Amino acid sequence: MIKIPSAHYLAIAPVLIYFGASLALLITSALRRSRLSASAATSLSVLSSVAVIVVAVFEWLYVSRHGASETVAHAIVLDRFGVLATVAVALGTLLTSLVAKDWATRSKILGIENQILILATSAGAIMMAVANDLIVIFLGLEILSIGLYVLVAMDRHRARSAEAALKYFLLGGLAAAIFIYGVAILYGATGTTTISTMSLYFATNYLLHPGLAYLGGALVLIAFAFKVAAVPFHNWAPDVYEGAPTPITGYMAAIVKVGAFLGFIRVILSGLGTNLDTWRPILFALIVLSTVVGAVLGLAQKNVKRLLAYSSINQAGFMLLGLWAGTARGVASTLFFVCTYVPVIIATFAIVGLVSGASDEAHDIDSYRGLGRRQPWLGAALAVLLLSQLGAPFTLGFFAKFSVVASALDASGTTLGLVTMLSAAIAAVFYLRWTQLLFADDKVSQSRVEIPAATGTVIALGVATVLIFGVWPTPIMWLCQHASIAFLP
Amino acid sequence: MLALSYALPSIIVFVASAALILTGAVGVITLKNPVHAALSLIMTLFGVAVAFIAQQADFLAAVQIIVYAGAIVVLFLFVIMFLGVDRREGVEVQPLVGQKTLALFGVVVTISGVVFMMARSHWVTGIPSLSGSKLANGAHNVNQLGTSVFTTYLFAFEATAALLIIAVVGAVLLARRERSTGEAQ
Amino acid sequence: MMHSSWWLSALLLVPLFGIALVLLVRRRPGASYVAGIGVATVEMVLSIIVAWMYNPNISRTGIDFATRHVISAPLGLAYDVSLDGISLLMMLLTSLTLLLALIGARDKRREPALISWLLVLTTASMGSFLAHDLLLFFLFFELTLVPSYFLISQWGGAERIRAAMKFFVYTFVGSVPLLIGILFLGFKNQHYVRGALDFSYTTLSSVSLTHTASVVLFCAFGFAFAVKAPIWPFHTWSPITYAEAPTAGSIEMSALLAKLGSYGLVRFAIGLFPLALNDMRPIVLTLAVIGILYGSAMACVAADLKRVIAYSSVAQMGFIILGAISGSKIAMIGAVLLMFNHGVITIGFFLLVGFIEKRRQVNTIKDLRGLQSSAPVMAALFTVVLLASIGLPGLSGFISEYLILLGTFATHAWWAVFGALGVVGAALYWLWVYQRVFHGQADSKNREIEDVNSKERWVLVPVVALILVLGVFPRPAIDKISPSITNLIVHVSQAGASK
Amino acid sequence: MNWFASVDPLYAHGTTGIVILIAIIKIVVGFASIMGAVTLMIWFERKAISKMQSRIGPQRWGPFGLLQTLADGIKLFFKEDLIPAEADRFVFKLAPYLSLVPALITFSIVPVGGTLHIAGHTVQLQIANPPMGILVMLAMSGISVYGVMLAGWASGSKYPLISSVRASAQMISYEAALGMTIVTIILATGSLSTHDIVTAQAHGIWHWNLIRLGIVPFVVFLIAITAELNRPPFDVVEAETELVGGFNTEYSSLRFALFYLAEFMNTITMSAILVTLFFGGPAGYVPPIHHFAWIFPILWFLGKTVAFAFSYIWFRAALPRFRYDQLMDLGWKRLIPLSLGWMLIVAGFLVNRWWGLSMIVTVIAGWFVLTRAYSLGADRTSGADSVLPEVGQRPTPSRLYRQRTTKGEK
Amino acid sequence: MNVPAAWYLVLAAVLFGIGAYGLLTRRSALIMFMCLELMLNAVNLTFVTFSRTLSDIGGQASVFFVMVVAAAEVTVGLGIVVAIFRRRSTTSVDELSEMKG
Repeated sequence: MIKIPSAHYLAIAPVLIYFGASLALLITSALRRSRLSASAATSLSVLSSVAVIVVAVFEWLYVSRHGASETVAHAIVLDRFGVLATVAVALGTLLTSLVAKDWATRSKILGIENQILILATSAGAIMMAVANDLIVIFLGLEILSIGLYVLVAMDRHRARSAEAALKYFLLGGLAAAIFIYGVAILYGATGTTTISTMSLYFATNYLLHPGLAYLGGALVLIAFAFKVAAVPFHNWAPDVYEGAPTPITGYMAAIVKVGAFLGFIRVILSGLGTNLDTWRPILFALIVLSTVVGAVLGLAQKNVKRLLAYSSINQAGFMLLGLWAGTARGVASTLFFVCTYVPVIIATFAIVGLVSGASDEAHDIDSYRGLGRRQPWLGAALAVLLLSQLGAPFTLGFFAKFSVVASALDASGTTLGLVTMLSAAIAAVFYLRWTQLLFADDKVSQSRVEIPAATGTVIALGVATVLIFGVWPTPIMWLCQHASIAFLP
Repeated sequence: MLALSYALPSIIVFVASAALILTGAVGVITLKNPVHAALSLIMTLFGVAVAFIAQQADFLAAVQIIVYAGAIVVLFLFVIMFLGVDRREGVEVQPLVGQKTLALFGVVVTISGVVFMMARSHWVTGIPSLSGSKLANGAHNVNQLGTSVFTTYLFAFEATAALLIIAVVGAVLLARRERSTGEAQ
Repeated sequence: MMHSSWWLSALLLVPLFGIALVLLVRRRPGASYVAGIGVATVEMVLSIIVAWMYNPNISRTGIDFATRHVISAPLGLAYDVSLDGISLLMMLLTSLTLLLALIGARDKRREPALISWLLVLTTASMGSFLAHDLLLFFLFFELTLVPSYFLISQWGGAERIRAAMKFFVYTFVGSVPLLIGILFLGFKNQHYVRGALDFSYTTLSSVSLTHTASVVLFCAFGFAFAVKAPIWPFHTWSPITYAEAPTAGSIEMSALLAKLGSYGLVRFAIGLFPLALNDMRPIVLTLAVIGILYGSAMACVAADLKRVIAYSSVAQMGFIILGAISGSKIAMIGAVLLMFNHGVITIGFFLLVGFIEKRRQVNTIKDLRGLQSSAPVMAALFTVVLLASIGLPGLSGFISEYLILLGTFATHAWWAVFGALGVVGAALYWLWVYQRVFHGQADSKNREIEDVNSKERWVLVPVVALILVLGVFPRPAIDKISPSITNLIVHVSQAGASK
Repeated sequence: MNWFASVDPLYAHGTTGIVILIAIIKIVVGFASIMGAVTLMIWFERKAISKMQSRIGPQRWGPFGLLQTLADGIKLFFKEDLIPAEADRFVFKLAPYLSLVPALITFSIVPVGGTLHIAGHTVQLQIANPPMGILVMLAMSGISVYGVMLAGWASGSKYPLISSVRASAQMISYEAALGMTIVTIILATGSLSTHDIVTAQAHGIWHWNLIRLGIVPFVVFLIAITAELNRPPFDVVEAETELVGGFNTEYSSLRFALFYLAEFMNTITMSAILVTLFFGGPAGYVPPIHHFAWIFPILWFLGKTVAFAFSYIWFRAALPRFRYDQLMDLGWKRLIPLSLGWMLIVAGFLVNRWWGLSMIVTVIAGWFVLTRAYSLGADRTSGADSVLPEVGQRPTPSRLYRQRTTKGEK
Repeated sequence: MNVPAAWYLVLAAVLFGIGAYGLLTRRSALIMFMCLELMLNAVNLTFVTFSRTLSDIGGQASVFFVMVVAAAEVTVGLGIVVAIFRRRSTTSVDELSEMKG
């Protein structure tokens, strides 16, 4: 008789809640004669996100009392790192489901499938972050990706949406294949796919011929670079960002970063942590290229979604800094960066979505000319969000950049610190150009941008986060620090 | 000396599977007609199945044929024929701005790197298995595989259910016809 | 007994509350202007009270009003403000600049927003001057960029967007090595004491550095401050920026923000890396002297008044740096005084140019002529400011430049000699400018120019008063400064000795 | 060679010459007998249908017209070989073999009798007994679709192409139900090997999977396998009235003969598989006759297989062809849920009674949910959400009424 | 004695490379999907080979999951292709209806 492994349900509750909510929506909509209203679906999805956050609080308390633990045959790990990732994902989901509701109304996308897919996709992201097994990470990655492919292709009114999805699909598939090949080779090198066992193996064995392990790690790293659109694996990002429906772009930019970064931090620092020095040159190159190329190519963009794509490439380079450092401080700072990036980028894309109108086509930067004159609050909100991404002082973005650069310096990466900060100076140009356009006085007659309640809430939340935690980053930093201290062996 | 120290049947099987795999793979990337490419793909899949059997993974070999050849490639052909992609212009994308030579260079470098690294580590470090049970021969390995899926990989197994649900919902969503007429009423 | 730090917090918070007030009354025309002036007055009064309360001898370091609250230990973020002799004058200058810029350079285009940005800028620069913690300093230091950027890009001249971008990118790039340097110091300290991350000036100034590290860090810090100041050859952003900025912006930037550079140099670059001084001094002195001469030369050929002021500022900043780096106490006191005095003088200049611009819509020298006859009071006021800038004895410019040259001559004679040429240069270009603008035969437009009205006179009264008072009676100011300077000098020499 | 031995006791004493000889004989005999069976099957079908339709059927050649098939074969062999100009020549030529080979391979796993002892070797009366056993059958039924699909596509002609598309969709649709019923059997047996499956049913009729698993898997399997074979009433692939002749319209001569052969070979093979899976294969009463006892299992097997072959013919004669959408409905909406539910119930009872009962409850609940969803979906098929094109849908009066009332509510 | 694992590993690596090359150079989406399948098959082969050398069933179990993923990916990928075609044809239909008046 097979002995079924025991499951600690608290640890997998977030994943279960999201899948459960997704399935519940799916089944309910199939069993009702009339279509389920978008607000009902949104309420459920907001509710489930809130539930996940509540569960995460309990998880945090549980970990504080009992320490980190592995469950379901070591496939899932319950530690603060994962809990924080869960919260970040839940937050992103919450905000996105609100934005997506208004988007669906505006673009006449009927049905509640977007909510169903968003919920399921989030479950995949959480799975990546709490997984302790490379196969589970792979499956989480696929759930995340497949959900996103469909979401990207959702907009039936724009042919570009499906074409972007195709492109995303092909490169995502390539990344997945590279990742799983890396996993296969790591499995060959260590005899396991469980991360903690792998790290134990590396810690207790001296490898005379470490080539296989290096190779596997390198492939995993490349796949990861694909997923977070680090240069030179970034080519898909601008097209996909441009083609995807705007709220989904925001979701993608936020959630993929959380899932990918936090999942891969676990793989690289926890699983392969003992040979960090091997990966450092690769990471170094990725960071330098991503930050510089992202900033420089962003300068030429006229389309704001492409611009934000390059911006996110640049930001991904920053997020990698903490990974490069590989210290507790580095992990904490990357966590901080990733978590704070979620509300900012989703709110930014929420505004972009509003401005682009019902057709979701007006993404030229000139559409923003004088926006801040006509609608000061909206303009100010966008300005704050952009300044935060720029890294202006007393915004959340400053502390995010500061902490990652600090962690790199702490690990004696002065060159990296210099290069990334200089790239931020270059990137500042396009953020500022956009911000300045908001308040340009050229009289371009344009209609007012309607701000629906849900999206307005999201934007307000994003701005409030930026400003409040921009002065007082202590709580988030505290969480990140506690999540990272116990994380590294 | 290298070759003769191994049993002849296993060498024959290897050569056969390699020939199938490589011929098929080259066919996939060179043939113009998608249907021919799909046929080449089937060839590769059979080759891989042969390689599986040669390595005592006969259950997987069967699953390989059932899933890949029996379902996935059929699906390919279905879509090709359904859309008439082979006769009309196909769906074209240019995901990377790389040219052929660049791609070839990259791939060759990567693969030689892979081979080199593997050779450096003497192909496999030969450590005893850390997790799961020892691989038994023959019929028992199906049982073992099942046990492993329901113990070590239980969570992954459950996750595949979710994955498939998402994939199905997504595919239905994508392939569904436009609702323009229905909603206009 | 040290004074409560709430005074300093109030200085930082008042402008922020002012923003809220301004935005509250933004719908009523003119109300935001009144509110802004009210806030500025409160700020000014507060500054004067703080300056009056400041006791230079309360501690060995001359630091008063100090406090430290750690906000986020892992980030090393702390609220740590204090006041000493050097920052005292800067604090006063900040309040004064705000008040005068508001009153004297009124711009009715989107007034609430303009005033709000000015108030943000005030908090930012006030914060930089009061911060005792390097990270906090950096935050405020960087924050000045944002309001400046918006002031230039929204209210500036025709080339405003390019100018704003140039300004932002230059100074942002400049601050990168500063940040890296600060972090490096912080980690050095943390690894040494194995405690929490701490960027407090007191802590970091006790970090023992190798000679090389010291030099490298000095360069990093110096680069940031040199760009901000601006010091030749990092000044290229400044002429276009000063020229394109609206008058209020020009005033803030040249009178105040430029001082952030020299202040940072005196306070941080010198205070933290005394070991590097011996090596770096000749270089910095040379740059300062080149700056003086270059600024003077360029001012001679500059085509419009704002550029003249910009280049003259480059020259004056050269003087400040010369004095600050020379290592003599007298020169350093002179440099700190000159920071304040140059600020006051520049305010005067820009206000006057602003008046001319308001009347004639241009500030190019060739379009102006013979203003003396139509606007005699303006000419008189201009003369006072101009003479102070040249360094005429009895006016504030003289005493500070004299102290600088005196001190520098004692330690580094040759540089002082060449620096002194700058004084001659200043006389040359200012008098030439004066002659071209105010003398001669006025054409029709220039003839009908209106003289300064009573309100504008009142704005210039404090400027002239300060020029005169500090020119003849600088004692109280020097008394407040010198303990802090002495402490700095002692610190530098101790560090050199312990090496 | 340990591995081989665990698969087949024939190799227990190593692979000697005699062992190889036995293996070759098994293959040759198996191949020959199935070819022979096919000729008989064709004759049998024609004759049986004729009888059912009160006709005479073939009678000229040989006794009862037994050689009719041979005569047809000779005729086809000498016919001109046509390849359409638009055809994809290579694939066109390849397709018939893709149809034929899977049928042959599938037959190799069928145990046609018990075990023999020849020259000290234990010989199983089946060509091969691989450990993944029944999966080979699934795999081959997956492959056999290629013959039809590619034939239709390669013809470069319109109706064959439609036939191809239909074939692929149909195969995929029914394979799921097929797989699920096989899983039920595997669950009950605990092994994939066909030999084990048969052995597990050897102890009397009550142990046959037909009875042991309830009738449902058998019914589902029968329907699904008929659909997989493209046999009537599921022969939409070669629906003469709609598609001229379906995938083999453009085929002639020997290639056509190959398709024809493959179809009947498949029928026989699948009958044999059905017998193996549900009717105990060669199991049955064996009279105690020395030295010839081994022949009785074979006879039992043959008898059962012929019965099923006959039932296929019967279907063909008796049932009208399904409409394409009905075919899809049956596959996706009836068979798959049914086989899945049944599999759950069987699995539950295999654990213990309470699990079984709870599974029954679950399945009933699921059934209600699905019914509800289907009835709603039926309304939606013609509307905005429809997945399938509206081909030949004739709304029933009740549905029309429902549509009208729902519209009225709006 | 069976052939060494290295032979199969190299075979898998080459197969992976061919797949990657095809994915990067071919322009037809469907063939690119097929190249993805090639790559995943190479992964499967690697897993099985390692599973044999390590005498560990984990590798074979992983193949299982890779297959599931491959199936899911293909489903969605083909869905996207179909969606693109649908939209293309609808756009042409729209143009036609506009022409009609």
